[in-house]
Amino acid sequence: MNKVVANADEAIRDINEGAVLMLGGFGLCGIPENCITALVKKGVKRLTCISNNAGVDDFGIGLMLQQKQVRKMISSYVGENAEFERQLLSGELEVELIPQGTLATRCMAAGYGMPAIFTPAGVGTEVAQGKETRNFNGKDYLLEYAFNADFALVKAWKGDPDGNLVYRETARNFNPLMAMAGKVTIAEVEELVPAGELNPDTIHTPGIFIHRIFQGKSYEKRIEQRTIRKRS
Amino acid sequence: MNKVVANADEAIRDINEGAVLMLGGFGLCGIPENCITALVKKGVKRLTCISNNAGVDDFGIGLMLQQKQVRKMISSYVGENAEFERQLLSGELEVELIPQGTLATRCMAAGYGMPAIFTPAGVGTEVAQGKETRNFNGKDYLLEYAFNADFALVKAWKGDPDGNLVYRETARNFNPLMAMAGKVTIAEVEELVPAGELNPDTIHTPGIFIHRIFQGKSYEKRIEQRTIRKRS
Amino acid sequence: MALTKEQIAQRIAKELKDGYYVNLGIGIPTLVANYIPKGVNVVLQSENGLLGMGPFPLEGEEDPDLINAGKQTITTIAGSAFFDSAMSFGMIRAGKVDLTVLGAMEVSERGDIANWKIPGKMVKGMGGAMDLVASAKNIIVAMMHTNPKGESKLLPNCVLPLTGVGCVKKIVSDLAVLDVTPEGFRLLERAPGVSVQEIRSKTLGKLIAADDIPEMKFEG
Amino acid sequence: MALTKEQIAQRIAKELKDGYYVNLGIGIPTLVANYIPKGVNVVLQSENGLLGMGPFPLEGEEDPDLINAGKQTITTIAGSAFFDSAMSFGMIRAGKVDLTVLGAMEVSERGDIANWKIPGKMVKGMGGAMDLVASAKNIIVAMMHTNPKGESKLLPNCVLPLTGVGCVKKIVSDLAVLDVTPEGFRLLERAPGVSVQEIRSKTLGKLIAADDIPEMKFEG
Repeated sequence: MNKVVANADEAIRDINEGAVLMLGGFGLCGIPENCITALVKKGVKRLTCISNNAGVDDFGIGLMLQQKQVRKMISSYVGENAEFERQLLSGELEVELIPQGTLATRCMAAGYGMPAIFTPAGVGTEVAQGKETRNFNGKDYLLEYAFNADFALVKAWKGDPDGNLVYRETARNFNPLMAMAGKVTIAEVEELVPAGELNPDTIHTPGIFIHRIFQGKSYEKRIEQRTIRKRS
Repeated sequence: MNKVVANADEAIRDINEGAVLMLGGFGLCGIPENCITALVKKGVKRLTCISNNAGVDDFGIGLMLQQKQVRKMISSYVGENAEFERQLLSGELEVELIPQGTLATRCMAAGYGMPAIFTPAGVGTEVAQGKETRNFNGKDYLLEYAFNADFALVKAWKGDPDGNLVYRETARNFNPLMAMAGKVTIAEVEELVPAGELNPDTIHTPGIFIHRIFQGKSYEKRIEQRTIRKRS
Repeated sequence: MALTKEQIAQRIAKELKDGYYVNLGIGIPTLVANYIPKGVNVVLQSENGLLGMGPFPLEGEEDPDLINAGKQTITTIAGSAFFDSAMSFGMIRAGKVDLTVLGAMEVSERGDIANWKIPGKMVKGMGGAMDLVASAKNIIVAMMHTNPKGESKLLPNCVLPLTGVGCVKKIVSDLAVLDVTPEGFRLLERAPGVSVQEIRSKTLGKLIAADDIPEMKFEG
Repeated sequence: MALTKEQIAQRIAKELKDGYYVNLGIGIPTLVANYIPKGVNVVLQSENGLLGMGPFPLEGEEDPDLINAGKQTITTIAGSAFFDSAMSFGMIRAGKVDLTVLGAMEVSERGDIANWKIPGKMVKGMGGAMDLVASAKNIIVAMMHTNPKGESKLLPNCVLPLTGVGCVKKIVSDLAVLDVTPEGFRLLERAPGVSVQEIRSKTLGKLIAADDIPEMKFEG
């Protein structure tokens, strides 16, 4: 089943104004660089972006923020981004902050056809405001709903024409969860391999969840905090 | 972190009368053969077994049924087992049948610290009796609780001393889910390899979920339905 | 003449569309895999944890770690993937499987299905059937129109314990192809040589039949 | 004399037990990894999807695909495993992580913690902190006892928006080690040369102190 498209432009062709997007990645690690570049080029506006972070000023989702393409961010952590801060304080940008595990699990719930999940994260805090709380075995949990996203944009290390995906190291993070959760899921990969080349035991995302796949190009894979130890 | 024990007898030493067990496997595929043999040898009784199937008369959980060690089975499908049928009809054995996806997801819920999940499986059927039904977006779902198991017994292909596990083909099935869900999880593997030999990107069950691991022996891996096609 | 089981499978195979992910139940549904039309690419999902199920293995190539939901030895195809049972039923629950084909003991005119339990007789369990029927976007039932006593299995209401409610979209029986509609069973095709009258007499649930119901055609 | 950040980390490291799975937050908690006692085997969990975090890489060996929750380049150790964010927070939620060490802006005498938001200033978000504090079996907070103005951060009630309720078990500040008990903060150890009186004066929440509070000792 061939789901290969030529490039990012073709993959995102029908992402239009007002779409709700999921974008994989943690910090700048494992983000769909090619899709973001294509979205910036297309200039589509009023997007809602569900993504753990919002990039930095000149990379990742930060590039879309610079072009004022984002109406609302749903994230767990949005530091390290001055333009983000400016738009938030000026009221141009709406932000919904949710606990990181809740974010991950609401993606998984969507992918697994579960309408809602229970988590203790945020009980007794402002995150719980307006949410249903329920006690199980003496502990309180919040009811949190599955996300509903028009498109999920994910980045994998390798993929095949069926859409089977393999991620590398901590670049996995939210990608497999969002891959399952999009109404349409677009995967960009560093290496597109022929069907049958990936070991079926080691596939992280089975192709059934993927609608379009393409081989990305010119990955920068920027490091956010280059930290090293001294040679001893 | 070395979790290696010598053998199945040592691994199951503290499984005592009345314990609630999870046993991985689908049919006879991927079942913890060595642990079952050790349980039969130990002769521990009044066990509750959560397992998708109940083995056949002379293999798998069927061996424990022959010795009348099982008080209650929680399964999705229990055909192919005459002794099982006899004990059920005579009232010696209690059986709770639940949909296969519900079984899997109640294991996952336990492993992921979620007290309950919602599933549409069984709505409008006798499975729904006495259960809470809730409507989300026009569709009814049952509230199903996470399992609570004293021990999970799982079978993997390869494992390392930290308890990291890799499964093979469809012998994966319920094993990774139950591995996460036991208060104590015991893993038997066909091949115990040194730490660092498994590729960290391809580990199915991270070691944090595993309490004891041992290299099993004399795997029979019986085939339940040998089905072949003709050479053309 | 009533269809053989092979012909039922053959007729159902015509419902497959290119790009479908399909779950085939045990029995007649499994046979559907033998009749996938040329040029139609489908991927078979086996709910025990496999996408991309291939044919049965050659003798001597059976692998005990590689079975389908009917516990039969199978093979994989290029592009297959293994996963655990939670992900398997996750993709089922999320509607990623385009078509589910399964057998039934009874179907009601509202699309209720009973196929897992006969009270008083041995209960084997529902396996994955309740999950599949509760979530599948498109369910085709492969069944005999009547039981061995000649009694209709297409009923106003199911008598046996239900597997799912209002979920069956289409039935291919040995006598007919029918859609389940808000008005009842709508007859679409007859088995070769089987009259509308015979179908009507063997359908206890409400049957809607136009004057002119075509016969099924089988090539080969 | 108040402890340095390194000394706070060093003192917390003494709480590590052999076989622990540990999650270390950003800042002082990260430094704890440098003081793991000899003979104590712990595995570090990074909530972005890694068990078995190793030290920072050597120059030239940084891998952009391999970072910790603070977005720093790291390495792995033998026996490490990668996983997705749902499994990561699954293991956290299920209590598989034995110890969580994190920083705080405020802690209340009932163990409430505030560490994610200062209203009116920039809000960066809670990241994984709310998940961690809601589920961890054992939480140690690494913090300064007072803010730069000299005001106590150990309070009867948190003033800042909460991260979690009644979850902190132990505090290691620059001045003291304290348990959070149903009766309030229980003073266990003093920083070298810091008096109980000084600690009492800098602790706004209820403080319980025996007559004889030992000083912390640091080797090396």
